[in-house]
Amino acid sequence: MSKFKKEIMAMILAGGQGSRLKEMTHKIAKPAVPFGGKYRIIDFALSNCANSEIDTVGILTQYEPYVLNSHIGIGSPWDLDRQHGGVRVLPPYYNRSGGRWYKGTANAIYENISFIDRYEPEYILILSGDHIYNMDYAKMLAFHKKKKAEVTIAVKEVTFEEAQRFGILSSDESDRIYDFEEKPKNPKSTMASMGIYIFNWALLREALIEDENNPDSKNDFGKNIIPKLVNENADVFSYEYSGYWRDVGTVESLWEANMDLLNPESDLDLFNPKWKIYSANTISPPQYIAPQANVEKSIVNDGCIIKGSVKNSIISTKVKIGANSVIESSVIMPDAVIEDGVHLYKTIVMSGVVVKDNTVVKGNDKEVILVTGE
Amino acid sequence: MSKFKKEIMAMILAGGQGSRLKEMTHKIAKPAVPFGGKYRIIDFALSNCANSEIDTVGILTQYEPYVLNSHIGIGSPWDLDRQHGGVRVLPPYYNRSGGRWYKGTANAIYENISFIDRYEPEYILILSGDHIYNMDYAKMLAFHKKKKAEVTIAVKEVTFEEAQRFGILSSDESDRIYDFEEKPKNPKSTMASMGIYIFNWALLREALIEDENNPDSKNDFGKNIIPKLVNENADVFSYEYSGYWRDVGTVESLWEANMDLLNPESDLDLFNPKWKIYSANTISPPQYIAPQANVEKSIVNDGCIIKGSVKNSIISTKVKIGANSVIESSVIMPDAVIEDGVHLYKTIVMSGVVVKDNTVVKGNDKEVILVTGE
Amino acid sequence: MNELMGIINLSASTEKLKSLTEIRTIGSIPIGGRYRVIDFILSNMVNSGMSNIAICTQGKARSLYDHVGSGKYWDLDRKKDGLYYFHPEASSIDIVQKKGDIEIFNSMLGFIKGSKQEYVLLTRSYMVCNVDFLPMLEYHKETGADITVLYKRMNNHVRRFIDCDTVNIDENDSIISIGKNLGKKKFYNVSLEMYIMKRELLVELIEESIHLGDVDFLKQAIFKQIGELDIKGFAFEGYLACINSIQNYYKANMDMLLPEVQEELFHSDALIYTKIKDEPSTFYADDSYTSNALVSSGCIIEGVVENSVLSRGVHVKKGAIVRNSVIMQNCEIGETANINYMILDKNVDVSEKRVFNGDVEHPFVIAKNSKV
Amino acid sequence: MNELMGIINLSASTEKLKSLTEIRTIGSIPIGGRYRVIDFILSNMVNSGMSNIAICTQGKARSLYDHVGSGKYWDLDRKKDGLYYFHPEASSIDIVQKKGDIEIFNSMLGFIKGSKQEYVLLTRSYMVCNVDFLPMLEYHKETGADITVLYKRMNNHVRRFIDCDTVNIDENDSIISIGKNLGKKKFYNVSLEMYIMKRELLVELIEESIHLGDVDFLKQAIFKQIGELDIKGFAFEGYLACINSIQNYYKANMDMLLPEVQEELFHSDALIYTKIKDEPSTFYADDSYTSNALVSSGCIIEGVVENSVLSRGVHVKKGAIVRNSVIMQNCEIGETANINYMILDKNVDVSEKRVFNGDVEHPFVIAKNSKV
Repeated sequence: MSKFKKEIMAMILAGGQGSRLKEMTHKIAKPAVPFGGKYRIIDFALSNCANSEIDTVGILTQYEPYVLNSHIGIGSPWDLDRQHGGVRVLPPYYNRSGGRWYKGTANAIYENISFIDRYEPEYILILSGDHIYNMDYAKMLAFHKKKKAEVTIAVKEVTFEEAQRFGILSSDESDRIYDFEEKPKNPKSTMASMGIYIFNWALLREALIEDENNPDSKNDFGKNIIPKLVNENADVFSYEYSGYWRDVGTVESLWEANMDLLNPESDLDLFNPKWKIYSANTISPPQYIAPQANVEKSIVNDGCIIKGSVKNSIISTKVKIGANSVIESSVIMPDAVIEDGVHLYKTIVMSGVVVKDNTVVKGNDKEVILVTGE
Repeated sequence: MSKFKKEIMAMILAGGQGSRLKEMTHKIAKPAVPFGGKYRIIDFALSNCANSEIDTVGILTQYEPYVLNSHIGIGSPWDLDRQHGGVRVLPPYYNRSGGRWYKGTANAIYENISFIDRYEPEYILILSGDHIYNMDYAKMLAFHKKKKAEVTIAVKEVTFEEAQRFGILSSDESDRIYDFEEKPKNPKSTMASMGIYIFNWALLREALIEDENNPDSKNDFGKNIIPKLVNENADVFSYEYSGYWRDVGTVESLWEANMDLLNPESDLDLFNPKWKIYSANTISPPQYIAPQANVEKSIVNDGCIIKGSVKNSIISTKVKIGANSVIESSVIMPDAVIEDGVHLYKTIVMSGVVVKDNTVVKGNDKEVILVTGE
Repeated sequence: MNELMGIINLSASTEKLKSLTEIRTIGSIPIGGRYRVIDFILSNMVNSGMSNIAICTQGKARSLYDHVGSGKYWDLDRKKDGLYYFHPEASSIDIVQKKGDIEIFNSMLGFIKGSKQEYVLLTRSYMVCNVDFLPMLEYHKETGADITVLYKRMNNHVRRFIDCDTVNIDENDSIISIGKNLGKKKFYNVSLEMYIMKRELLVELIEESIHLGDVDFLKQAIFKQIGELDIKGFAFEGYLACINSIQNYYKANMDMLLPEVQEELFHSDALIYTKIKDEPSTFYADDSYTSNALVSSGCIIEGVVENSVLSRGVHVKKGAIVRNSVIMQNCEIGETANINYMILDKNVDVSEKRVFNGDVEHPFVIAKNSKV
Repeated sequence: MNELMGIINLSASTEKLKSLTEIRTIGSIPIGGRYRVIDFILSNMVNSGMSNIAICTQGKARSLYDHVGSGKYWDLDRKKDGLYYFHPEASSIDIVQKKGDIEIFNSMLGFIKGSKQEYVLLTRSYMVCNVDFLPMLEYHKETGADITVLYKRMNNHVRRFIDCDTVNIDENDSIISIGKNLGKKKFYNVSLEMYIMKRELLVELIEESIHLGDVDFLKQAIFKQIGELDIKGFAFEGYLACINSIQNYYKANMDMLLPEVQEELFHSDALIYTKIKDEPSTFYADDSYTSNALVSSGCIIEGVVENSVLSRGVHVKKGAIVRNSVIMQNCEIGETANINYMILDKNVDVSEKRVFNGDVEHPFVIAKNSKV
């Protein structure tokens, strides 16, 4: 067996800005947004790959890739610093016909066909870099093989209201998909595509080339590639996933997903030693809880110094919380400094922000307040 | 001392196509062109950094970066797979104001100011990724400090004819530069800039921002930044370098530089154990010289199987040379296969090309023939 | 600063640390929550720009290899220079204690001679501090001394550095004699057992000792040179602990609860590196109470934790109380158990309702993997 | 294929290899120019998709650690699984030869039990071949055997595998008995000493052996099971050499000059990995002559090289003649020296005009670092 040939490899789409996350994505791409105290969003897709024993991963970047690049580095946190395969960041580039930005999700893969071909994969796993979930892709691949599918789409049951935001598909009792609609006004079902696809590479390769030659195409998986394959009666199957999965597209949903970590009923379990979520580790000492501090129902990380009161909150790496400050139902991102006498309720404090003495910021039932320090 | 602060870091300009190298750079950038049997051109700049104990290097790519990216990988060949610093490839990217290709050499650095700032360097070394030379940048830095210079430019004596192709500068007896002309018709001196600069970062940072705001600028070091600083009477010094240095811009000069490796009189010494040139190593067995082979005055590499006659030639990694073939004064790039009864004289055979049985290709005094396999 | 190479000598008497060193070397004792003792000296060297470092191990070195490995967490996993191990080929504590460490140094001679740095820093592993060796090297060069010894002036803590070497220094900072701290003097200069000298001098000292066969320990060879060579002292002003007894080990952990010690050791620019473990965050449950505690990642706190240092993955169950204790990795404190002035080695499982009480001067150690 | 973990057992009698193993284990003997003996079995495992591999070393293991290191050149430098070393804490060849290797396996029990793979492949280090373990594992699963042993049918080369284990197999591929090749039979089945079994069975075999104390070597524990357990043979068809004597070592090197052996070992998709050294290219001077030679990088050939294997950095000076020889790293053959049927260990310096002649059946060895 050649070391260069890989049965399956993954391509992670990480080029989007995520503009509904407001100031959070001015300087970083959405997949690089901090989550859960010590992670960045893309850690979930990467750790899922590592835990599913997929050791060859391409990451397609375009928008403000610097933080993402530094975070991924040589891939060691995910055991992806390999001699063969491993993780490779794939930005847009110039060739003899000029500069080629990625026009859409499908085009991003199209532009990297030669990268993929080098590994001669049987299957290719297309992922999005901005979802929070723990999923064993090896099981999905086993399903794909068992069904002798050409394409397998991971799906999740959503509510009827939510369905309008997703690609919605209908499948028969054998899980074969006969209908696919991107963001339908009147959804025919509530099975939403999670944006996770396994393709037979030979089939996708052909479809990408055809799509690229179609000047009317938006070069997008959800809008073009998948509907076309379904219409052409390719063997497209749905793989139902019932675990935790969240697309944290807005400030509110990012806050909610963080709060899920404090909810023992939630399916999002980061304490499972068999399915660790890996991240680039900072070099920091243990957290110090001072004599006058009070910490309850909260998550706290390395390098923190807590002198105030923390309740129902996520305190990220290297956060300082001053005396007489009260932090409730908030997410404090890495390196933020909360000075003395501050009161925060239902907020997200962005990375590195200094919240001055005696500041009071309170969100409410409808709104989470993003503290940007400006 | 903070691990993040670096006294000096290097930025290697590796975005150029190098179109005078013809078919050789259709699919790869010039710095990725193979050289000397087991290297690529950029190995020289990278190894010089490693040997000069510069451990933080940015590589600016734009044109066909894929092969270059794979070659550099995580930087392990150059001991640059570091937790702090190390090597980082810096492609153009999108930000909120849109996609930003690099407009010129100075603009490429400008776009990465925030990358550089992270290391708080005192000095910044600007290098070109397409020169063949062994140079100790630590000595140049010592000169820069001793002269209390703001900018130091490495220079080399060239002939009057060559001078028209270079940036030519004039300096006084204290090595202070008072005049700089890019590619002058009537050179005032024969001291050519090697395109190797050390800047005080604070000064360069300001100059780059100013240059970016000038709509008439070509955003180029040689055309804009350096002349402006000289005119403004900045402390710009010339550092004379007398060792081997070659800009292999054409097929002929690439061939000549390869031939220099066979010339014991040449200053280009790759056998110096104290100044090794590192490269990404292929996994290949020792070379096999078959009973009927004859190899003289030549360089041969790992993974080769030589059954024919080789004289005055550079045989790169994993090349096969068939029986009764005669290779003279030629450069055979990696993975090429020369079948039986072939006769080559003064040629460069490109990577992976198969030269069929009994082919005869001969260059002459004036011309080196590039064998592309097409 | 590539003028200085480092040699960390781990051979040491572990008599007074026995309950912690039966399964490991001093260098690999867990300390300060997420660290091992050797992390301090290793990080100090790396932060001072040193990149060529040898570790001489002895005895049960397996846990040390597991922890330090190829040195990649200290950026020492390199092609040129990097981290090197030396271990006596036929190893057993008896042999080393009888024959001293000169034999190990002898086996390193080729390595020392082949290194390219002009100076060598010779240290032990058990000193916990955050020190920059650059000023010491500068001082060594300026004074032209043959050997420079790092020391700290003590004018209190009479009993803190018992059994450590002490140096007696004249008004020119020259060392007149080297003794041992028996805990009877209030003012003394404790030696950090960190020596800078020319690499060539070290080679000479080793070769001469082997040739004459008159000393068993390299330290003795150095002491013998007092009067012959110019040996200077260089004062260290920062926080210092020596892990040479259970009491001192316990005190060093408790010191790390002091904000000023934390600031100096952990929050300066010179970071202390350690092996990365990918633990999740620490979770504090509703109704838990934590006060004055250094807590590592991956812990679950459902009970009460006060004045204690917790390593990674410790689980303090509901109603359990942990006070004035050092709890190592993956310990579990059962419901309503009560722990006070204790040191729990790794993977100790304290059953519910159990009560264990040590004393501030005599903290008890519960051995690794015990279920009590 | 993460169903199979690997254990490479390096303890072996080195009596007949003495001049090469005084300073190293069999696994770290240089072979085939740029390789060490252990590269073959390690690469075979990695190429078969195995990622959890233990090496039990014994005796002078330093050169082996230097060569294999963290395993990064085999992509085994990982967080999950990867490469593990086990070394008897008080090591000396005598102890191991007296007490066998069961003790080492006993010290690995925790590791073996904690591994997640269902099957284990147990091997030695001295078999040189390019083998894919996947078909063997498939066969093992299909037949439902308790233990599967890899063997090769020999119908010639009577004396080639002397002292190796032989297996006697019935028509169902079941192993009836295991013996030793004394070099008297023309047809025999040589055992590659590579065993696949369930991980649990290995644990049982070790625990029972320790409990009963009746065998010293794990191999004996396996042999004892013949008749009790279902032990199958699986035939290997490829090239095989066993490095268990100087003669066999020499012959294996000479075999690598055969194009068909090269093709199988080095030019298939399953590459043999080794430590990377960053040598420059090899330079052949004007008037040099090389014929039928395997030459590593970094050599300078100014003289004549025929029917020989050269490691990295060898310098054959003007007028020197090297024939039918194995020359290890950084040797220098002086002007007009003449070498025939010789094995030169690393860094040997042959002065000008010297003549050394071995014999095809008795190649001479010149020891490492000699100047002759």
